[in-house]
Amino acid sequence: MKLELGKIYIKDIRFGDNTEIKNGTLIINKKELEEFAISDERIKSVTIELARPGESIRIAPVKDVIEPRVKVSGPGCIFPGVMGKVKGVGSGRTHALVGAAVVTVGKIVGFQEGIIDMSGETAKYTPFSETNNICVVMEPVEGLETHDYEQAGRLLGLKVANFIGEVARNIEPDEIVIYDTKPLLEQIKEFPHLPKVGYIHMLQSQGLLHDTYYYGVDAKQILPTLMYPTEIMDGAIISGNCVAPCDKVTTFHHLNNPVIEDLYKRHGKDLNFVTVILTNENVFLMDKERSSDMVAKIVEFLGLDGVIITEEGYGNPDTDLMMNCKKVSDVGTKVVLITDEFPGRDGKSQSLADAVPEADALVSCGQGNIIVNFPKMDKIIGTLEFVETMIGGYEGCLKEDGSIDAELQIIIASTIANGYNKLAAKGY
Amino acid sequence: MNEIILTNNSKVNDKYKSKFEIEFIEKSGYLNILFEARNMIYQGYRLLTHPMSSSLKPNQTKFRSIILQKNQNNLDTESILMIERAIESAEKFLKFKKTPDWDEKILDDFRTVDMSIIEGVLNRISFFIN
Amino acid sequence: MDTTNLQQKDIKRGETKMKKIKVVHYINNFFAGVGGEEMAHIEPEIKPGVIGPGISLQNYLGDEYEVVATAICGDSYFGENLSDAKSKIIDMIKIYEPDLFIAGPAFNAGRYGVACGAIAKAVQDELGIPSITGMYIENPGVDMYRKDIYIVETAISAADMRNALPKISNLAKKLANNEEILSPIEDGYIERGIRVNYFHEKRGSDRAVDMLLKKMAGDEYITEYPMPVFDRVKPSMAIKDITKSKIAVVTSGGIVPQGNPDKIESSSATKYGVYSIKDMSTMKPEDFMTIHGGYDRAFVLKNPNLVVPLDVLRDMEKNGEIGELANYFISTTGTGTSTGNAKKFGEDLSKMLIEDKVDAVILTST
Amino acid sequence: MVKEIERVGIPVVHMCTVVPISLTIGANRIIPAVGIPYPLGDPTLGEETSYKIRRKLLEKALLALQTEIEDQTVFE
Repeated sequence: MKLELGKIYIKDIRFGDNTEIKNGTLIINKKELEEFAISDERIKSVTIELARPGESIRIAPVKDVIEPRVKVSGPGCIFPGVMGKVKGVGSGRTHALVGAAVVTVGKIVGFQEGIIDMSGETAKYTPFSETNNICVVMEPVEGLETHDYEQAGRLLGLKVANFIGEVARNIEPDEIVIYDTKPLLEQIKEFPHLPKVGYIHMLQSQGLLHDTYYYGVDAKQILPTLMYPTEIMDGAIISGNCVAPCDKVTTFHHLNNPVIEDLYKRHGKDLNFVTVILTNENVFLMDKERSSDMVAKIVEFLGLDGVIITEEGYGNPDTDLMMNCKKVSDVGTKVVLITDEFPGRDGKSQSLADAVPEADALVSCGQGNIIVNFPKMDKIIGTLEFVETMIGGYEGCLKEDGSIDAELQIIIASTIANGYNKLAAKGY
Repeated sequence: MNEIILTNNSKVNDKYKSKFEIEFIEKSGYLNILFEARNMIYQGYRLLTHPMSSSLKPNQTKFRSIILQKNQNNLDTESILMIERAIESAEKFLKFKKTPDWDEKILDDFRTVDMSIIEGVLNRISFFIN
Repeated sequence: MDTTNLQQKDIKRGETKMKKIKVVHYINNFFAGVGGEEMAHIEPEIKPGVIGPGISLQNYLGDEYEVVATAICGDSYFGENLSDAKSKIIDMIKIYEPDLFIAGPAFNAGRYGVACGAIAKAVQDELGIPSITGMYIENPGVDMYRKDIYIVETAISAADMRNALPKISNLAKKLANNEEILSPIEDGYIERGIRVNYFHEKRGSDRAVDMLLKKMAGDEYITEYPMPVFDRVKPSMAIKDITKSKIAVVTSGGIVPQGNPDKIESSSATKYGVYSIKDMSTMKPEDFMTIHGGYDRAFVLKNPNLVVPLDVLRDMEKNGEIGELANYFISTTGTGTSTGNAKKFGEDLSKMLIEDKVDAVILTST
Repeated sequence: MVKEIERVGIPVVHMCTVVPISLTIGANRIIPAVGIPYPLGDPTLGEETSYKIRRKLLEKALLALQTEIEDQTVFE
C-alpha cells in the first residue's frame, strides 16, 4: 500500500475574508467557520481563536489536537467511518497542512484536560507551542449528558479539521513523501536480508474519555489486528481520550505517529518495516490475556525479528505493556518498549505500575510528576477555572499573578509515550 | 453468579444492584477500596478487572469500582501481585498530594467516568462462566 | 559569557578568602588511629582540626575550605547505640557551625559504611547542610542511604584513598557552592534512583529504533529505565556449621502476644514487634494470637507453632541440631505491607540482628 | 524485609505458601510451606503428624541455610 503525503508548510495563520492558503499563511474566515462548526445541536456556542508560536497565550482545557488533512486521491476520506463511509484508507494521495493544528477547547468534565503554552519556559514541553493553532472553544447546551458531549466535541474537532483541510486539495505541496508497504510476502522478498520489524500500537480503550477508534470502531471491541502503516496517516485512528494530558495520544499524534515515521526512515536501509499491529488496553483482565496472546500469536505467525511497543496512559496500560512484552519475547522476538514515568514528586518511587524481567530495553519519555512553574500569560484561550482540578494541578496552584505551579503531567503530550518528544528521564 | 462488584460509587450501585451482587462501601476512599479488594483476594476472590483502571490518578478521583470473582482454586497469586502493586502506586500518589475535596458536580463527573469503565466490562461479563 | 563567569568566580573567591567554608569530617576509630576492632566500642568524641585521612582531604579541598573538626566513633558503638550515637555526634558537630559535612570514605567496611550513611543523613536532615560520604558499591550502607545522600563510589579497600578523596572533595565543593550536580557518571557518585528529566538530542521513537536495531543485532544497548522490581540481592554465604549458629525467627504471619500490645495492624502494617520467647518451649495459644487479616485463623489461633515453629526449634536446640535460638521473635503482618515499609522494617531489624550476632534467619509467611 | 536482612550478610530462609510472591520480593532460599491457614504443619492430620511435617520443613530450612547458592532457589 502506497501513500503520497503532500506536505504544505503553514508558517503563519490569521483571520481574513476567505478561508485559504496564501504563501504559507493559513487564512480563516472566522464567521464562516464558526457557523459551520455550530451545526451540531448539542453544542450551544463555538468561538474560533488563533494562537501562534511565541505569543503570550495559554490554551486550556484542551481536549484534542488535529492536523488538517485532505484526501486528494485514492479510496476513502480522512477519518473514515467517522467523517464519511467506512472505506480502507492509506493509499493514493493526501495533503497535510503541516504546522497548523485544530485544538478543541472546552470543559467536558470538571477535572479535564491540559494546557498548551505558546511561549515561555513551559512551551518547550508541548509540540503544540510550535504549531499555528486554530482553537475551537466550545460550550454545550444545558444539561447535556457527558457521553453525548464528549462525542459532540470529538466530532466537532474532526469536522473543523476536515473543513480546513479542504483548502489544501488543489495546492501544490512543498514536499511529497512517499510511504510504501507491500503485502507481507512481497515486502519480505523486497529486503530479504533485513530484519523484519513490526510496531505494536496499544490503543487506550478503558471507557468514557479513555477511548480510541479505528475506522469508527471502539478499540475496546477489537481483537488485535493488522494495519498498513499508511492507514493511520489518513485518520484511520482517532482519539477520544482526554483525561491524562501528558501522555495523551492526540489525533494529531496518530496522524503523525513518530514510531511509524522513524521506522519508515530506516525502511530498506537497516530494517524491513512490515506491519503495524493494533491492540487495546482494556480493564477486563481476560481481555488483557486474550489481546496479548493474540498479539504474540500474530508476531510469531509473521515471523517478526523485532517490535517496538508503545502504550497510552499509566497504571492499567502498564500491565498490557508488560504482558505484550513478555509474551512477544517468549516467541523469540526482540522487543523495545516506549513509556513515560510516574515516580512521584521526589522521583524516588517506582516509575511504572508493572514490570517484567523481559522489559530490558525501554525508552523513557520523561517523568510527569515534577513540578513546573507556568508563567503568567497575557491571554487565556478557554478558561483557567479548572486548573486546580486538572490532573497535575492542586489547590492553591493558581497564584494571584496568574502564574501556576503544577506537575508536568498537566501539559498536553509533554511525556507522550510514543516517543514524539525529545524529553527523557534518567537516574540520578 | 460468582461475580461481585466492589465499589464506592453510588451510580454503579444504583444502576446494577438489581442485576449483580454488589459490595457497596459508600464512605470509603479510593485506597480503602483497594484494601478491601485485597482482603477479598486473601479470602479467595480473584480480580476480573484491573484495580488501576482509568487514567485518573489515585489522588485525583475518589471512586473505584472493581469486579472480583469467587475463585475456586483458593489464593490467586496474580491478583495478589496486581493489587499490591496498585496499592503501592496509589500510596505513592497520595503521599505527595491528597485527593482534593471536590464539589458535588465534579464528584458526579468522576462517578460517571468510573461507571463508564465498569460498564464496558459488565456488558461482556455474562459471556463466560467461571 | 566567559568573562562574566570569571568575574563571578573572582568575587566568590574574594569573599571566601575572608571566610572559609567550614567542614566537619567523620571517621571511625580505626582511621583515627585509635586501635582496631578491639577499640570499635569507643564512644563518640570530636577533636578540632584534621586527623588521619582528613589531612589529605584538607589538601584536596584547598584553601577556601577548612576542616575545623573531626568526629570519631567506634563502629560497634555506633551500630549498637544508633539513635544515641547519632544525637551525640550531631550535638558535637553543631558547636562548630559547619557548612559542609564529609563522612568516611568507608570503602567496603560494612558497619562503617552504615555509620557514615546514617550520620551523613542525620546531619543533612537536622543541620540542613550538604553531607557526603564515599563507599564501595556493595557496602550495605549504599542501599540503605543512596536515596538520601550523595555517596561517591570508591574501590573496595582503603588502598583507593588517594583516588577517593579527590572525587569526594570535588563533589563536596559543588554541593557547598550549590552548583548543579550532574549525572552519577559525570560526578562520580552512586546513582540515587531519582528520576530526573532532560532533553535528549533525539526523540524517543528514534532512540527506540536505534535500540531495537542493536538488540536484534545482539549488540550492547542501555535501557533508559532498568526494571526496579527485579532488584536482587546476592545470596548470602551459606552457614558453615548450623550446630554452632544462632538463629532468629522473623514472621510476616502476624503472630503477637495476646492482646496485641504493640497494636500491629492486621494488614498494611506500619510497624513490627519483638517478642520474647525466653524460657518457652512452645508457642502456647493462651500466650499468643494471630492478627493476620487475610486467612482463616482458626488453626493458627489453636497452635501458633504453625507460624512460629518454636516447639521444633527448641527441640533442635536441645538436640544440638542448631547452636542457639534467639530469645525473641520478630513479627509483623505481610498482607499489603508496602514495599517501602517492608524495606524500612528490614533495615531496622537487620541492625538489631547484627547487634545480637544472629547468624541466620528463618522467615515465615502465610 | 528479606532483601534488607540478606544485604547485611545474614542468610535468610523464607518459608512461605506463595512461592511466586517470595520470588518477587527477592528471597534467595525458599521453602514452600503447606498452606495458608497452616503454613508449617497440617493440623487436619492430627498434632503428632503436624509436628512431624513441621520438623521436616525446618530440617529442609536448615539444609537450605547450609547450601551455597548462586541464585534464587526453591528447595522443594
